[in-house]
Amino acid sequence: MVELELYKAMVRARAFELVLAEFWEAGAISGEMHLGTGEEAVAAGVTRHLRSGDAVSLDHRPTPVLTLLGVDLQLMLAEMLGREDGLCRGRGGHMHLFSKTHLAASSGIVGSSGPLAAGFALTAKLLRPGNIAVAFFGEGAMNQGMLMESMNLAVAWKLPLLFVCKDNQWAITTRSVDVTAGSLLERAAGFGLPCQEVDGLDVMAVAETAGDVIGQMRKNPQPFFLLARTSRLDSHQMGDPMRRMAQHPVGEGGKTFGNVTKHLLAPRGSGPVTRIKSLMHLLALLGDSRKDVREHKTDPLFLTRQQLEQAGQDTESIEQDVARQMEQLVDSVQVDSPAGGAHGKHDL
Amino acid sequence: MVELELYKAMVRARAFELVLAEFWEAGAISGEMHLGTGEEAVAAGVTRHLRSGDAVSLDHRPTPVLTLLGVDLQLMLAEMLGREDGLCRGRGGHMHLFSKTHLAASSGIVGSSGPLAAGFALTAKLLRPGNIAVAFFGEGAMNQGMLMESMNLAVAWKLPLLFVCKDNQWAITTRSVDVTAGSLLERAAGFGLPCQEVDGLDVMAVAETAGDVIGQMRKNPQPFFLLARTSRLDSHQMGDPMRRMAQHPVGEGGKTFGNVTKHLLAPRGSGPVTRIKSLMHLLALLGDSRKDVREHKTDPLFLTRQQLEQAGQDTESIEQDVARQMEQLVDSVQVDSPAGGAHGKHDL
Amino acid sequence: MANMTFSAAIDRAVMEAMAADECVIIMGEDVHMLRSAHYTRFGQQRVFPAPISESSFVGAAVGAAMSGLRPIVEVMLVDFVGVAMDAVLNHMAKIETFSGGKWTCPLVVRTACGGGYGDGGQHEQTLWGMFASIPGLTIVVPSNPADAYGLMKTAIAHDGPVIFLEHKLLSESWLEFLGRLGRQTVAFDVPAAGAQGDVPANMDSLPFGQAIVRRTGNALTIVSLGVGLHRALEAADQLAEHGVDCEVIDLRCLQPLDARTVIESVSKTGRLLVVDEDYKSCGLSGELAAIVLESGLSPHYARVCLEQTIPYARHLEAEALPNTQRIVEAALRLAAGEKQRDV
Amino acid sequence: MANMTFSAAIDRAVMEAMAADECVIIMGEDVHMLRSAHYTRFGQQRVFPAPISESSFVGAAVGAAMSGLRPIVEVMLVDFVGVAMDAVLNHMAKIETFSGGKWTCPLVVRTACGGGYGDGGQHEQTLWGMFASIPGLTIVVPSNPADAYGLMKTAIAHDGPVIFLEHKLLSESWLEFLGRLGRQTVAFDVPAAGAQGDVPANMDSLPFGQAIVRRTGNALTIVSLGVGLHRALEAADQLAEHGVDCEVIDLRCLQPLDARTVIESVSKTGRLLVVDEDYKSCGLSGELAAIVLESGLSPHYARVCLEQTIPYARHLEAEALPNTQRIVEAALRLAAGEKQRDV
Ligand SMILES: Cc1ncc(C[n+]2csc(CCOP(=O)(O)OP(=O)(O)O)c2C)c(N)n1
Ligand SMILES: Cc1ncc(C[n+]2csc(CCOP(=O)(O)OP(=O)(O)O)c2C)c(N)n1
Ligand SMILES: [Mg+2]
Ligand SMILES: [Mg+2]
Repeated sequence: MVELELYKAMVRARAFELVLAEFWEAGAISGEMHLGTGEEAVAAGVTRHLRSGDAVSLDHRPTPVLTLLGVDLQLMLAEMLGREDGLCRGRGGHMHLFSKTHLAASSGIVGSSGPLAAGFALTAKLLRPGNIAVAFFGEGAMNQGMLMESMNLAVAWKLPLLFVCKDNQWAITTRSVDVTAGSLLERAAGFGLPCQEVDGLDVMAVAETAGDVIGQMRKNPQPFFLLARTSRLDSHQMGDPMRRMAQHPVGEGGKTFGNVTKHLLAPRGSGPVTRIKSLMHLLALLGDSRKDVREHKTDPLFLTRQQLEQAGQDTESIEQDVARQMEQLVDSVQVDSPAGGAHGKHDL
Repeated sequence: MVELELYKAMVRARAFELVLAEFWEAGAISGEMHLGTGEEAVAAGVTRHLRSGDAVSLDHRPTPVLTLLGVDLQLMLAEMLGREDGLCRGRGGHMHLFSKTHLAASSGIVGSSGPLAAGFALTAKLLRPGNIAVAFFGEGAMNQGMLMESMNLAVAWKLPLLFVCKDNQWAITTRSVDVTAGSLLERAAGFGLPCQEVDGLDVMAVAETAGDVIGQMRKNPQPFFLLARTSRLDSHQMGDPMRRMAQHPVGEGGKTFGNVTKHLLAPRGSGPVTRIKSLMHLLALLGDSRKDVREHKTDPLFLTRQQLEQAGQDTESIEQDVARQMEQLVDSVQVDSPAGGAHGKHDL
Repeated sequence: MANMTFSAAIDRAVMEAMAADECVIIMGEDVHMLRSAHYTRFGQQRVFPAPISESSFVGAAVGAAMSGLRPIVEVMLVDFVGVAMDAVLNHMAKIETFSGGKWTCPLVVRTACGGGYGDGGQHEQTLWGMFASIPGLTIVVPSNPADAYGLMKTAIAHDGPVIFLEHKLLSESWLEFLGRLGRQTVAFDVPAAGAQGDVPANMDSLPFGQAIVRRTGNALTIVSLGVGLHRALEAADQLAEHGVDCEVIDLRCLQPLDARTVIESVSKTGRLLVVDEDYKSCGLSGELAAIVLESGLSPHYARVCLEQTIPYARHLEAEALPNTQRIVEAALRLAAGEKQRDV
Repeated sequence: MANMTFSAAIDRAVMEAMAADECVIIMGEDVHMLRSAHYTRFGQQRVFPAPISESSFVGAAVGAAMSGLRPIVEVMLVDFVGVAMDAVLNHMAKIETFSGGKWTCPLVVRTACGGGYGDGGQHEQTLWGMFASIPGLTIVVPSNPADAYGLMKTAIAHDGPVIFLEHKLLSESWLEFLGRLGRQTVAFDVPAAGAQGDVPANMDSLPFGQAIVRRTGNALTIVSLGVGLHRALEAADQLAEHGVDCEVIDLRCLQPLDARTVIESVSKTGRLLVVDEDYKSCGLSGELAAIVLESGLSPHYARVCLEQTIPYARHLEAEALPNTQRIVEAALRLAAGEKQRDV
């Protein structure tokens, strides 16, 4: 029955992301919105093994993990609507969701979840033996010095810190492999970190590995590096040009390339080979960006549902159940004014 | 005859360090003085293969490399005396020696030689193909994020950058191995850096490896990581407590431990086992710190001289020759007032 | 004369400089897309997409500048300079002094700053006061396309390090990328005259350290820059209706700072109101107070600044940032005080 | 009452806090040696020698503080905070606001600052103005052992982030370790009353944000802190001989800043001279100008600050740092101006 529970967790996380997307589209949530769609299996697989006293540090896609840790969805939504009754009284917003009760903190500075979790893990080790800390971050963050430093620190200080690298292969519009040398596993191993790779689209695989690893860490405090392939189903952020391009290849694609083609033939500059190479690179990136969104095989929910259905499990009732909860959540929230409109009252 | 040349280079570098030590002791040079004694073989072995247009970035022990690059010793000495006619008009001082002519820069911020050399290497690649850049740094700097980042950057951008890690095993009073996880070679390799370890006390070994590597880099721009064991013959800095302790174990040792033993028995604190452990750790460090200074086998000059003498070479004339040069250098400089005294005129 | 957006004006200055001098290069995260036009034209030998490693690539820009290139290094948002502060504070700013004036570091740090689109306190800072406190840096904060163009030209040609701050509310491309993102459902209080405008065809570079009087008046001097300048101009219109005739100065540079223009104006009006989107404490607003006092003036003085970590909620954010209403109120209070005490 | 050195006073405050509360820990490079007494007594579970990884261990201190510990994180010299600025600027300072006031970050960044021993421009900065510009931080700069003791006690007990700056010229242990290093051949201009002094036996913590009048006078107010305070007192003695009767205020904290004490004094003397070892531009000296102007005063004003990257040569360094002569000259010029214009 564990599978179904995990699936339910994933459906719930996804549903909340989609609620956010809706409010964001409506203009009721401001600023950048980095959805965690595509990361649900990692979030569910890891959080399932966390317990009270464990701490997590999160990056700019904090919501799936927070949802699955049990942070009140209404509080989170209210926060993103900028309301006084929000999780952080409207002060933090989407990238800065904090729940002291859950020992969970997020940050929009790439790589900063590493040092923060090192501190969490130090406290666990000193004050709450048996507890651990988890740092979630993307593969792009693996190039941020403070994160690398914290890997060294965690090994040197024997901290019960689980590093979870969500490798969706992208950092905004950059293919991470183009700017990341060596392999991530070898890099982590180079710090003396015990490592394991896991299919981050397969929730059972994540849950199993995380369970083993976390179990060991509770007994014998030491860090671990988990590399989980994930996908970025909604591009870097809601409404970013690559997402729009994926949704409307002709319109957005044309717009993006108006600027570029104009300069393809401009006098003074590199030779034609170099220019064509640049153009091909850009075209390839835009083409690639459409893959994740279009292909079901990169969606952890789709994959898990398939597995469960093949095993004769009923996934539909779970989906319906969660859908109802989300409707209630949405209904319970009145948005007086979109984020971009008049800055009027924001009551429940 | 190459060996003798290299030996001469080392003797020259050492002699200049000792001149600095003398002026520093006399109070004519202010602030911290990190001698490069023990690093001469690395400096000589690498610089022998550098040519005009190559650039080097240095850490807080910049002088051996600068000496061997041919930076005018009188200018350097005048700089450290804080004189207007110094290399940097008295503005930089010992940790900030800059020679644009030699494309050589130093810095007192641990790890910063990595990014700087990455920039040097980028220029070499774009404007001066065939030239390279070298970053010198200690093993302690390997834990500084910006240095690690620059290793990734150098591989990702295919920069002709030679990373030279001078592993003297110490960072001030810390045994680097105590705070450094994994192995340095594996860490560098984790960034996809081709690596090699070399005995940094053996100048011929350094020169040979550096020659091979640099030759390749000139043809095919890409970075390389060279790990060279060195020693720290004069402790972290001139006159630091561990150096004094090494020179006068009883007096300084007693002083250092007055404070400690008082608190060994203080009420409230950790249990006796922990306390004893701390004490033993401190004692071990102080003991260790004496080794480098006392044992000839950690001195690259001694080792090289031995090798050459066994091969029937005449090293004595080199030493005498350099000694004479240094005497002249010292004689040509008048110190009107020590650094700590009246801040009067500082003319030649 | 061409009419263009603020961001297009900067991009054009960069484009022209790259065409004129092959030592000018761009480095930074996602620059292949963010500067896709430059990337297409100049290719991978001139435009370097970087890993998320600000401390090393900003540091590398210093080395590149010292050895012969003229890098424009992009740090997406100025808030992220936190991770690269060492390169700014201890390296680029100090090379010239450390080398006894013998070695310079001609680079531009191009970075987006400022709030007003609901992105929260870690992404909307300006931090120009922090940079301006460091000797050895030039700090540029343009408020319209022509200035942005001219000052970027000067910045690239300058033989020292320049921090070039591009306010997101003026920069159509950044605002679109971080705030609107294709939505029609959000609105931002964008100063039209700052976001779009004419750039004279014969315009070349604009010297550093020249403030400009954007509006003349006798009752009160408002000094500002960036988006604050436009808020101040809007406030001045309202204040005119209240019979308060404001002079409004656009600083354009924090370092070097054009003290003379400020002093001349304040010696005329006897009242100084600083409008600064940066933090209030130990920043530009205080520096201007010191400058007028040092010059022997003793104006009535007030400031409208950012006094807290920027809250996420848009209504709180709007109150926290210097807005027209706060400026009008502060100006009215100032104007109500007796005229200048003595000069 | 005990007579002790500045550094011993701080160490004692830390020692007492560690004995009283096992959540108080120390982390930083070489702390096993630098704090060998604490290390021996409390061991490796409380004193954590760190790798040279400031950005991660300062960041870790934030996490540790948020989850229940009370870390004292040591950054050897404040200059090195450059590499850890993100943790300071974007994390420790903002957690409380971001969490809507629900989560605090009780930590102390202990760091040595200041010049006067010939170590050059990358190792002698103070940077307190830079920190004071960031909302959410408390900034402490004691000038003598008793204050250092009392303020460190308060800092450790405080529920937010505190930057505790220990001036090297006052701190015997740092000065010995970085400047003298066993030599008898160098001399430093150490303010005796700051480097050594009595700490009352019954003294506990000293509240933040309370400046103190160190010397009363009617002609001119000098505001300073740290070593500058002692230079100012010395200058005041000389100025008395010139018939200029100075009031000298020791700020002790930059944030919160005791505006009232400053204003009260300046409203009496009509003249304000700021002596600040930090950079002149956009820093404390300007902030004080703004504060007096905001309060409606219009004093004669001058400042003696650091105006450049600190040069290495000791005679140039001595001129660059605020020294007694510069203070006396500035004060005499101020005093020669007419008395306060109006209040
Ligand atoms: C220090 C810093 N630099 C740059 C950014 C801008 N930025 C935000 S998200 C992002 C990409 C992060 O990539 P990754 O870590 O792989 O996470 P993903 O977005 O793919 O989940 C960047 C560059 C930032 N927030 N912080
Ligand atoms: C960023 C930074 N942190 C700390 C220091 C203080 N510091 C100066 S040298 C040093 C040790 C460096 O060790 P290593 O890199 O091994 O070089 P070594 O001194 O052994 O040659 C430290 C910690 C510094 N200068 N810069
Ligand atoms: Mg990614
Ligand atoms: Mg070392």
